[in-house]
Amino acid sequence: MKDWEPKIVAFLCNWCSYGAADLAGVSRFQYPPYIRVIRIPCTGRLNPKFVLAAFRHGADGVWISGCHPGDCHYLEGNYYARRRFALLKSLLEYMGIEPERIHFSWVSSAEAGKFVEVVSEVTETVKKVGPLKYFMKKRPEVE
Amino acid sequence: MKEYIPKIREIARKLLEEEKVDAVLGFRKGTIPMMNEPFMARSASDVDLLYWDSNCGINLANYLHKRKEKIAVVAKGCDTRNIVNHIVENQVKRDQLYIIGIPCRGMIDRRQILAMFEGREIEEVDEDAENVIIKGDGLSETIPRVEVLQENCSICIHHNPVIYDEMVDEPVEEPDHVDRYDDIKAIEEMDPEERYQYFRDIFSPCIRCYACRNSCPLCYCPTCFVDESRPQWVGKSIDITDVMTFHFLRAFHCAGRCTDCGSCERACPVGIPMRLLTKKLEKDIRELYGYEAGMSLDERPPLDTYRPDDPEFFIK
Amino acid sequence: MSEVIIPKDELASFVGRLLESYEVFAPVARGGMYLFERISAADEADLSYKNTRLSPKGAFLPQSERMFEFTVAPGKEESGILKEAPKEFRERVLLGLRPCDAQAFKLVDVNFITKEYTDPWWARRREKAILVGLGCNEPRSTCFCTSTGGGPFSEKGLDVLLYDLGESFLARAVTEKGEQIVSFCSGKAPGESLKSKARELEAAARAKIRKSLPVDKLKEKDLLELFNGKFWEKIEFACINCGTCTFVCPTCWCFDIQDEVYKNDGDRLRNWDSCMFPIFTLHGSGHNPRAQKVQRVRQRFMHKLKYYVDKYGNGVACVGCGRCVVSCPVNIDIRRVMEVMTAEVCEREE
Amino acid sequence: MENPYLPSPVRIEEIITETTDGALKTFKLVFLKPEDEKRFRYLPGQFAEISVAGKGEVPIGIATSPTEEGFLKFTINKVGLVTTHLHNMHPGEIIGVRGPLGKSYPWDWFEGKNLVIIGGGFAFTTLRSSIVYVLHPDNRDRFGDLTVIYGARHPGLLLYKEELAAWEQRSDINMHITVDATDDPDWKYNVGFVPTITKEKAPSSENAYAIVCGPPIMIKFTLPILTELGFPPERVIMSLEMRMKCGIGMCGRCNIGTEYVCKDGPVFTLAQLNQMPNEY
Repeated sequence: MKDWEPKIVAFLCNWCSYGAADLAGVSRFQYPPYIRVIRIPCTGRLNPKFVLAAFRHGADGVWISGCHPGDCHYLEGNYYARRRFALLKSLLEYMGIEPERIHFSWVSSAEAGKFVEVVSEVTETVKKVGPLKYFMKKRPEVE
Repeated sequence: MKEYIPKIREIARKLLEEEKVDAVLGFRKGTIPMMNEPFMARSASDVDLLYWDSNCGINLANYLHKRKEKIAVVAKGCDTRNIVNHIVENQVKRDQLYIIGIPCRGMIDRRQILAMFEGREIEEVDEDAENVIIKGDGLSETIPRVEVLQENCSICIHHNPVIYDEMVDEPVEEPDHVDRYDDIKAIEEMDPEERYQYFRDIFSPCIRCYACRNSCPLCYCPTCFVDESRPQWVGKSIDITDVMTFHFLRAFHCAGRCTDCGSCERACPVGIPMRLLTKKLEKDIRELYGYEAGMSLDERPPLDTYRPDDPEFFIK
Repeated sequence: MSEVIIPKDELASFVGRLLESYEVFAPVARGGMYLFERISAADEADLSYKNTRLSPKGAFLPQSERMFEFTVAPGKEESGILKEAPKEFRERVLLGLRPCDAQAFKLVDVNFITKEYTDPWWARRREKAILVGLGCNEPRSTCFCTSTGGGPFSEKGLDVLLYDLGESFLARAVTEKGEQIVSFCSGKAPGESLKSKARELEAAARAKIRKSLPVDKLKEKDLLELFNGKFWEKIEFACINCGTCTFVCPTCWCFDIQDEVYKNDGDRLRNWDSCMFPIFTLHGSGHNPRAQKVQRVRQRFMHKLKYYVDKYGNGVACVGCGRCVVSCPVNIDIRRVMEVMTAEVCEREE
Repeated sequence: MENPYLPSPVRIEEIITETTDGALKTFKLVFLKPEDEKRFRYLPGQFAEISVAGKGEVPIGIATSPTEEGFLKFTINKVGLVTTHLHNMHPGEIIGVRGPLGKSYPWDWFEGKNLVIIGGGFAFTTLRSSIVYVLHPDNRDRFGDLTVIYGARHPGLLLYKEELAAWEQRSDINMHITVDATDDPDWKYNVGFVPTITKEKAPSSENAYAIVCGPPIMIKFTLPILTELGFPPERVIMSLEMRMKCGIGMCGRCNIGTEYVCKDGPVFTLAQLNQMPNEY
């Protein structure tokens, strides 16, 4: 387990958090290199299937980030998303996914600093809980 | 609840004879004990086949979406809540329907009764207001109906239709204090590992027949996510990850819409209590957004709306 | 063929001896129902059951089965080449299955073992299997095996037939393979009184099956007339198009083939499939020859009760076990469908 | 025990983009094992399952003729998961072929008879196989006149363009190429729907069989014309498509009534189809 590095799938909204990642890069900020970014048009586009698919393919953690409430490029996409996320997180945890594996944040395109902070926090938490145990697709136990 | 039958037939006959509706959706008596078959009476001559008792647990709202004709539907409390869902989700129009409201006293848990008498052949199950009478090969047992109700019915708080055109009888009394979430709270107390193992055990008998999905009035997507191939969200084998992913996503699709009618559990051929997932979502939604599914035609479903000050304690 | 008596208190040791030489499948109580499963200890088998919720077909056609395996690792020579998944096919005893289910295996054989092709997995398991049936003293109210060419003590497809005589079982070998099993019993041959008791049980059981369906008439019916019958709309109305009837059925054999990849390795699996599912016949183009629910319901019943009858001249592909009758969530009853299909006047669609 | 589900490994030798819309590509495949090639004995009209590890299988008509040795060709429309993946593959990669499957056109019935082959769109693959087969010197004398009517929506969608042009030049085949419409001033062949051209060219039904393959709409309008021309349903041969998995009559999905399209078909006479439920 010593050499284990976490795999974290980050779904970032095109208009805010993806911009923040960009700015963090341009600003040459350092942050842990374990996230795989998937750009989505809006957090409202995030279908719960995507999160299940990430775990299915072996992600140890999932992080979803978008614009602050009120700042959505599409006016209210993140408001809708927020309700979905609350339930998604709750049901995932209810079925046995550790709370440390699923993260949400609002990071605007100007908040490169917050972006780095959240990446670091997410990485630390996922590292602490270790490799994904369930909901990863493996060879089925069939005849 | 058999005493409702004459009234149901009377209303149905009148509606069909006066051509107020094209058909009456209800149940006809089943061919085996504790089962009835959803049935569409299309003419006055069909009316005497309409039947009602405590074995009408299949949700008739499931037969309404995308119908064109004018239909009268015999509906208990939960059915009417699903009809409300349908109307809100534009699956059927209110003015297409004539709702014959049933003040419901709960459905009998067929599975429980079969298990109680496992090994002995039940040939007939009758009922009166208080009891269920089970008869069979050398068998005659009377059980108070409250002891053999479906679990969802025993914690039901909306026995009476929330929307109707005509009631077959006076409303029944709704219970005062019901804790709907005992079982959910117990699971919430477990640690993640225990919870996973708990659900793994629950879902491992699943044979992927999709009876839970198909008996659910909420499931009407033209293509279900399980049938999508590019990308494929869930495998088709009985691998436990696939089975649990299916049940997770199925339940999530019902979030904010499920009325806990119990059709899914009733339909499951292997007795999986999948309501443990939908009820958890129901509990969360009640706590977070103060919403109950299918209660009003004027409210948007909770995932189709928002408040600027919705809880966001979990967001960094 | 030889007959022996197995006293019930010696059953466990008999099963124990079987376990030493064979893989043993038997009815097992699982959370309020019985399933036919592989057992590892003698006391798991429970022969007091009525019938299993799912048929024992999984012993030969598992719900999910690995057919082939492969690697998709780039650059490897064997990448992309399928290899048969290694499997051991040991002799297996199916203990205590109902005669209807044994008959079902014979009906399914004609699909998997044909003159052109042989399904290797079905055939290998079938070849190595010994079927020890348990006659039904108490047929259920949903049973109608006597209408479909079987009976509560039918020996069709069995190697051994057990009679439950109360204190003991009478085991009768039906085939050479069955003799082999009977030789595992240390018991003695039955006397005349037990033999006649067995005969009485058999007659009593037959008398208990009240439903008699005119299944033979299906042969003479015109296929297209049935296909175009107007009654399908009434039959299909309640159907919710789940796969329950097909999955619990002992003679439903349809399957799907699916590839799965786990990082660089993959499997080609086959899974039970159902003619009830729209995707079952959906073309890549989007065209679907059985897009409507009524077409799918018709397919299921026509396949069992007419197509199979005409194609193989082997009777109906139904053994009267009643599982679909019991498990259908909306009470679509194949017995009622049989009655409609065999009615004298067949309403046709205009 | 031979495993009828096991695909034989083949190498993609060449990929030819057939149509201007890029949706149809022909894959030239070579068996990795000579014994697999030897075992693969087929006749025009049969199909095979093309297998891509990790994606699945698709049933595709064999476009080559058994007279062309050393390789197989399949022309594949980009439609779903497997075919899209195939379209993104490159020569040198390994896939699988399982077959030959199904029944061929009834070549023994055709002996000494005239043949009228009518095809539309990308359903021309097994017809190409048939034409090459008939035109081969070993076979040409076994059959009478060969008439081919082949159409596509526009010239860019015609398959096997070079071969079509070559056949046009030959005297032992009556070739009628057509397109529904074109704005190409250099277009030398017919313009019009396949049924119209069939009517116009009026191939004789005398001592003849017709093989018809194409989209449903073409079939619908061509069949009455064949009847007019005097082809009895017993001498109209058709090839059907169905969703398939096993290809060997076991998985249960491709039946029309009692017949499995994969094993009892895909080739049926119109007379047979008239006796089958209308469910395809």
